[in-house]
Amino acid sequence: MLLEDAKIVAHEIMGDPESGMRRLVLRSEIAAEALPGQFVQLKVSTGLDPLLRRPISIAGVDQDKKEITLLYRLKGKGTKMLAQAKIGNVLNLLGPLGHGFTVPQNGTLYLVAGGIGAFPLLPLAQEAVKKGLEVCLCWGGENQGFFESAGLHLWQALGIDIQVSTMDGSMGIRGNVLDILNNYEFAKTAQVAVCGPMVMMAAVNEFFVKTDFVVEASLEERMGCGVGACLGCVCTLQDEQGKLRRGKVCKDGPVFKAKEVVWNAAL
Amino acid sequence: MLLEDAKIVAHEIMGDPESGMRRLVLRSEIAAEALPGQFVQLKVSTGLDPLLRRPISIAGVDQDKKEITLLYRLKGKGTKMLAQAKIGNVLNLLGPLGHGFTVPQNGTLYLVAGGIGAFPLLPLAQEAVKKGLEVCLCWGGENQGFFESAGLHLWQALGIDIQVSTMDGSMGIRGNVLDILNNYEFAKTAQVAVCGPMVMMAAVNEFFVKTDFVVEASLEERMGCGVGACLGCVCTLQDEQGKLRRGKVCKDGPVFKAKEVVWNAAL
Amino acid sequence: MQPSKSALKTVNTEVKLGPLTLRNPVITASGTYGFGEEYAPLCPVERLGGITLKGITPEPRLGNPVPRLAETPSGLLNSVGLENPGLKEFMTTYLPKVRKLPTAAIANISGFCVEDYIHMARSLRKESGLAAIEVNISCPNVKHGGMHFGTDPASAEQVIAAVKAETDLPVIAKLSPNVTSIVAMAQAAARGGADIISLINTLLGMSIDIEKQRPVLANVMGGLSGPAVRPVAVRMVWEVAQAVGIPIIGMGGILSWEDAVEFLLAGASAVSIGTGNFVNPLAPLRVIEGIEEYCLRHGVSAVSELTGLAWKEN
Amino acid sequence: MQPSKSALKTVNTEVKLGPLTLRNPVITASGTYGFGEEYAPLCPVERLGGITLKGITPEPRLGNPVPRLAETPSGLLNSVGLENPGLKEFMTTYLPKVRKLPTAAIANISGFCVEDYIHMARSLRKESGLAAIEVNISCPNVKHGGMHFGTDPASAEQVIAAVKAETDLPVIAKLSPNVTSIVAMAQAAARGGADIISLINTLLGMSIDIEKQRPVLANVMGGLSGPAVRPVAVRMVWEVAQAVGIPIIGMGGILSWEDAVEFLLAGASAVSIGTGNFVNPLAPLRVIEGIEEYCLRHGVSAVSELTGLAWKEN
Ligand SMILES: Cc1cc2nc3c(=O)[nH]c(=O)nc-3n(C[C@H](O)[C@H](O)[C@H](O)COP(=O)(O)OP(=O)(O)OC[C@H]3O[C@@H](n4cnc5c(N)ncnc54)[C@H](O)[C@@H]3O)c2cc1C
Ligand SMILES: Cc1cc2nc3c(=O)[nH]c(=O)nc-3n(C[C@H](O)[C@H](O)[C@H](O)COP(=O)(O)OP(=O)(O)OC[C@H]3O[C@@H](n4cnc5c(N)ncnc54)[C@H](O)[C@@H]3O)c2cc1C
Ligand SMILES: Cc1cc2nc3c(=O)[nH]c(=O)nc-3n(C[C@H](O)[C@H](O)[C@H](O)COP(=O)(O)O)c2cc1C
Ligand SMILES: Cc1cc2nc3c(=O)[nH]c(=O)nc-3n(C[C@H](O)[C@H](O)[C@H](O)COP(=O)(O)O)c2cc1C
Ligand code: FES
Ligand code: FES
Repeated sequence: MLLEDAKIVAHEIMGDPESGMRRLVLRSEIAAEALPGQFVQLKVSTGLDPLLRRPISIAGVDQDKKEITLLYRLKGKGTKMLAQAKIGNVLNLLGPLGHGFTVPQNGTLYLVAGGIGAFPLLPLAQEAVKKGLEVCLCWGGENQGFFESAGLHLWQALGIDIQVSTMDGSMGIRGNVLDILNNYEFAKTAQVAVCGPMVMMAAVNEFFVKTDFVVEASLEERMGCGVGACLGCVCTLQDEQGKLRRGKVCKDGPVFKAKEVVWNAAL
Repeated sequence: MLLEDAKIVAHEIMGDPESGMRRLVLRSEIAAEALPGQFVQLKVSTGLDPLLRRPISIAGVDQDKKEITLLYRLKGKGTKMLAQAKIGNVLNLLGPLGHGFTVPQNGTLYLVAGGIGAFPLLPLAQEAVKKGLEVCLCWGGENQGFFESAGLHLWQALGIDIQVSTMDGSMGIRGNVLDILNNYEFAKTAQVAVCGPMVMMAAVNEFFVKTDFVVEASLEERMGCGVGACLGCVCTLQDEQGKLRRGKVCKDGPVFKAKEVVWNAAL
Repeated sequence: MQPSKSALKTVNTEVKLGPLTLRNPVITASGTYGFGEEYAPLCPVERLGGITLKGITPEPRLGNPVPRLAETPSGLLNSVGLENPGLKEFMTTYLPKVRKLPTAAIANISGFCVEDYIHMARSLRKESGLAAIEVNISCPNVKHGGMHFGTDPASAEQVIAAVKAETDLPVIAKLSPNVTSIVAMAQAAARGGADIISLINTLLGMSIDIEKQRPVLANVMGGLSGPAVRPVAVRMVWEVAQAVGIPIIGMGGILSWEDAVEFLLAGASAVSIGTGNFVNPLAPLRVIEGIEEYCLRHGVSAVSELTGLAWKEN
Repeated sequence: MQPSKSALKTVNTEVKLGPLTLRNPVITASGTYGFGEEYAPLCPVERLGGITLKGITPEPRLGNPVPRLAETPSGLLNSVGLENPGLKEFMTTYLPKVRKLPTAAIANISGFCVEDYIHMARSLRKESGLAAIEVNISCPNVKHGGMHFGTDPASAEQVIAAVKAETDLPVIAKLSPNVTSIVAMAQAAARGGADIISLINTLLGMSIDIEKQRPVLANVMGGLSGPAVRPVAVRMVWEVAQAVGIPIIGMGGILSWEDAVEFLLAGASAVSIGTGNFVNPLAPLRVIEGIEEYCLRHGVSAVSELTGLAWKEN
C-alpha cells in the first residue's frame, strides 16, 4: 500500500463526450503491486473541496512502464474536478487497496458486467488471457454509444468472446445482462466475476446458484478511509449457518464471494 | 458595479520570484467604469475553498482594450491559488467597488506609499499625469529587490519624481517613508494620497497635520460582501466635533479623508 | 432514477407562511443584505421573495472592533456585534426607502432585555409597510446575568409573546443553533405565539492567528455561517418541522438551488440566503430559477409542495 | 512580525495530561483509526503520541445500515452506529495486538446505561496494557428515555464517576458538542473525577439526496466532523480550558500542523486527528513535524508551553 503523488501521463475523453467517460493514465509505483479488482483512493484536488478521496478501480497496469490506467465516468463534483486535471499534473493516490478477484488456474472465466462495472474486470480478463484461460464477457449497457465510450475496443483487443445487451436493442441482445445469461451455453468448470449495480449483481448471483461455479462480486460503497479503519463502507455477509457479519468493502472487499453477500440488506 | 467572468490575458511573475509579486491582466467591462483607488472582489476558485472573494485594487485600466491590471503579492491560500490561474482561464470579478481618490484639478499631488500600498496609487498617478499635474511618489520598501518586483518600472515610465527609502539602505534613503518626507521640500498647494500599513498611514497623516493639504488614505480591512451590506469591514471615523461613527471600507472607502480616520481605534 | 419530464409548463412559486405570503420562497438573510439597497445594482430586488433587514436595536450601536470577519473551511466567522443605526434613525432614514423596495421587507430586531423588544415591536406595525418582524433572540439578556434569550426556552417564549402582543405584523422567531434541543426552543417560540420560525442563526465559533497567538476576531468569538454549517441547519429544520406545526424559514450555508431544495425537502416553507450572497451576489436569483426548474423536472406544480417531502410519505 | 529564529535546536515534545504521559501531543481519534493496524503500513505507529481505538460496547454491534457516510462542504457525516466486536471479542482478539502497538493505546467505550460503562471499565485496567480509557458519552441513555448522557450534566458526572471507581487507568471524558453549555458538561465531568477531557465529538447533522428526496444516510442523522467544525471545536476548547482545570485533548477538523497549533494555543494539551487521516494518511506525522518546527521558530523549548498561549498573558 503506497501513498504517492503520481504524474498524469494521459488523460482523455473516451468516445462520445456526452457520455462523460475518461481514461486516465498515471505514472505510479502502484503498478508493481496492483492485483486485478483492487482500487485506488484518489485526491482530486489539493484543497478542501471536495474533502474526501474518490475510490476508482485499477483498470489497467503496465508494470514495465510503471503505469496504471483508471477509467471513470463523470458523476458529481469530484469526478468533474478530476476531469480538469492536465497531463503533467500530479494527483495524490493511495493504493493498491482491497482484495481483488481470484484469478482461476484453469477452466473458463465468465465476466458479467453491468454498465461501468466492466472497468475493474478488465485487468482480470487480461490476467486470465495471459494464462491461456477461456474468457467470456457478458456486458449489459444502455445503448451502442455507451459501449463505444466505455472502452469496448479495449476488450475487443483481448480477442475474447464478448456478448453485449442493450436496453434499446441498438447493439447485441435487447434487454439486460440476465437476458444474455439466460440464452448462454456455459462450460462445465468455470468461475464467474461480476460487477455492476447491486440489483443486477444480486440477480446474477441468483442465476448461478443452480451451478457450482464460484461467483465473485465486486461491491461499491461510499468510502471514508479506504483502508478498513472507519467502518464507513460496510456490506452485510452471512456464513453458511446464516450468521450475519459486516464486511468492509474497502479492505475485505471490494470483491466478495457472491453467495456470502446479503444482497437485500437494509440492516 | 458589474459581476462578470473575466478572461485572463496576462499573468506573470514580477521581478524576483521569491518576492511573490504577480501582474494579472483581465479582459473586463469594468475597465469602462473604474476610477483610481477602486478595487474588485475576485473569486480565486470556482469551488468552496476558499469561500470568500479577495479584494484587490485596480492598478491599471485600459479602456480601449477593455483591460484591467491587478498587481498582487502572494500572501495566504487565496492569493496562492490565484497564482495558479492560467492565461485564457476565467475569473469571476465583482467591481469596480468603493470610493477612490479625488483627482486634484491643479497643484501638486504627493503619493506616499508603504510597500505594496503603491498598487492602488498607480492609476491615480496616471490620471494626474494625464491632467498635467506635478506628481511625486514617496515610496518606502524593504530593499532594492522589493522595488524591482513591485513594479518600480511602471512608475518610472510615468516620468514623475520618485523618492524611495529602504530599511537596509540598498536603494534611496535608508529608513522608512517618513524619513523621505522629513527631508522633502513640499509645494504650497498640494494634495496627498497615502496607502500602506495602518501605522505608517497614521504617521503620514500626523506629518501633514501642520499643512493644509488634503490627505486621502486608502484603508484595508477583511471583507465579506464588498458592497456595504455586511458591516464586516468597518473603520472608525470622527467628525469635527469628535463624534464617532463607522465607515465601511468597501463602500464609503477604501479611500477616506485621513483626518477623519481614528487611527488608533481599538473600539 | 431520473423522473421523466412532465408536461408541466409553469410552477406556482408563491408560498404562504401562516399570515406571510411571499412571491417565492427565497429571502435574503439578516445582516448580510444591509437595508436592501447594496445588492440592488446586482440582483433585481423585485425577483426576491423577500429581504430580511440588518438587525436593529433600540439605541444605535457601533458594534464590535475589527477584525470582525474570519474565513474558515467553507465557512465565515463574524462578530459584527449588531452595529446598527438604532430604532429612531431606522424609522426616519431607512424605513422610507425600505417601504419602496419591490419585495417583502422583514425587520430583524435584537434586544438585551424584554423591554427592548417591546419598545421596537410597538413601532413596527402594519402601517410601517413592513411584511413581518423577525425576532433575533441570540443575544445575552443583560437583566438576567447574560443568559441568552436564545438558549432558555422560558425567556424565548416571554420575548416572543411580548412582541406578539405589541405588533399586528407576522412574528418570526429566529432561533440560535447553540442549544441542546432546538425542538424545545421551537416549541417555546410556538407557545409564545410565533407565526413562523426561522433557523438557523450562526454557530458560536472562533479561530486563532497562530503567528500572533491571539484570536483572529477582536471580539474573540463570532458566529459561524456558510456551507460548513449546512448539515447542522438541515438537521434542525428536519427536527423542528416534524415536532412543531409552524412554517419554517430555513437557512445556513445555502449557495445553490440544490442547497435550497434540501431545506425545503427537510421541512422549510421558505429559505434565506446569507453568506452565499458574498460568494455569488446572484445566488438568490439562481436559487429561485433552480427551484422552479427542479419542480418542473419533478412534475411538482407548486413550490410549496416540496416542503417536508423527505419525511412525508410520497 | 515573524519572530527571529532562535538558537533552539530541539524541542521537548512530551506532554503530560495529568496521569497520562505521551511522547508527543498527536493522537489519532476514535472510530477513524480502527484498532491501530490499518494505517500502520502508511504512518509509522511509533511516531504517534497515541492511538484512540474504535469505540467498544459490552455486546457486539452490527451498527447502522449503509449509506453510513456523506460528504459535506469541508466535512463528513457518519452514522457508523458504533459497529464493534463487543468487549469480549475485543479482549481476546484485538487487545493482544493492541498491546504490541509501539504507542499509547487508548480504549474508547460507549454504553447505553451506566452498568454498560461499569462492566467495560472493570476489564480495562492497567494490566490490560492500555494507556487510558476514553469514555464516549454521546449515546442515548436507554434506561432514561433516550436522554443522552452527553447532554445532561448529572448523567455525565454519574458515568464518569462510575468508570473512575472501576479502573485504575487515566479516565478521559469525551464530550459531545451538541449542548448549550460545553462548560457545564466539562465541569460535570470534572466533578465525576475525569483526569482528562477530550473534545469535540461530532456535531449532529444530516443531508438530503434531492433526487431521491430522502436523507443520504440510512440512519437519517449522523455526526459531522472535519474542517467544517473546527471553529466550533476551537471555541469549545478555549472555553473549557479557561473554566476547568483539567488537561484537554482537542479535536475537530485537524488536517495540518497549523490547525493543531490552533487547538494547543486555545488550551489543549494534546490533539487528536480523525477525519484528517482519510484525507491524508500522513497527516499525524506532518502535524508532529510541523508543531516541532513551529516551536523552534518561536523559541519554545517544550510543546507543552504552547497550551493556552492565546489567552494566557505572554
Ligand atoms: C471500490 C470502488 C471502485 C470504483 N471504481 C470506479 C471506476 O473504476 N470508475 C468509475 O467511474 N467509478 C468508480 N467507482 C465509483 C466512484 O467512486 C464514484 O463515481 C465517485 O466517487 C463519485 O464521486 P463524485 O464526487 O463525482 O460524485 P458525488 O455524487 O458528488 O460524490 C459524493 C460522495 O459520494 C461518494 N460516491 C458517489 N457515488 C459513489 C459510488 N458509486 N461509489 C462509492 N462512492 C460514491 C463520493 O466518493 C463522494 O464521497 C468506484 C467505487 C468504488 C467504491
Ligand atoms: C481594498 C483592498 C485592496 C487591496 N488591494 C490589494 C492589491 O492590490 N494587491 C495585493 O496584493 N493585496 C491587496 N489587498 C490585500 C489582499 O486582499 C489580501 O492580501 C488577500 O485578501 C489575502 O488573501 P489570502 O487568501 O492570500 O491570505 P489569507 O491570509 O489566507 O486570507 C485569509 C482571509 O483574510 C483576508 N485578508 C488577509 N489579508 C488581508 C488584507 N491585507 N486585507 C484584507 N483582507 C485580508 C482574506 O481576504 C481572507 O478572507 C487589498 C485589500 C483591500 C481590503
Ligand atoms: C455578517 C453577518 C451578520 C449577521 N447579522 C445578523 C443579524 O443582525 N441578525 C440576525 O438575526 N442574524 C444575523 N446573521 C445571521 C444570518 O442572518 C444567518 O442566520 C446565518 O448567517 C446563517 O445563514 P448563512 O449561512 O446563509 O449565512 C448575520 C450573519 C452574518 C454572516
Ligand atoms: C467515521 C467516524 C467514526 C467515529 N467513531 C467514534 C467512536 O466510536 N467513538 C468516539 O468517541 N468518537 C467517534 N468519532 C468521533 C471522532 O473521534 C472525533 O471526535 C470527531 O470525528 C472529530 O474529529 P475530526 O474532525 O478530526 O474527525 C468518529 C468519527 C468518525 C468520522
Ligand atoms: S472506507 Fe473506511 S472502512 Fe472502508
Ligand atoms: S465587506 Fe461587507 S460591508 Fe464592507
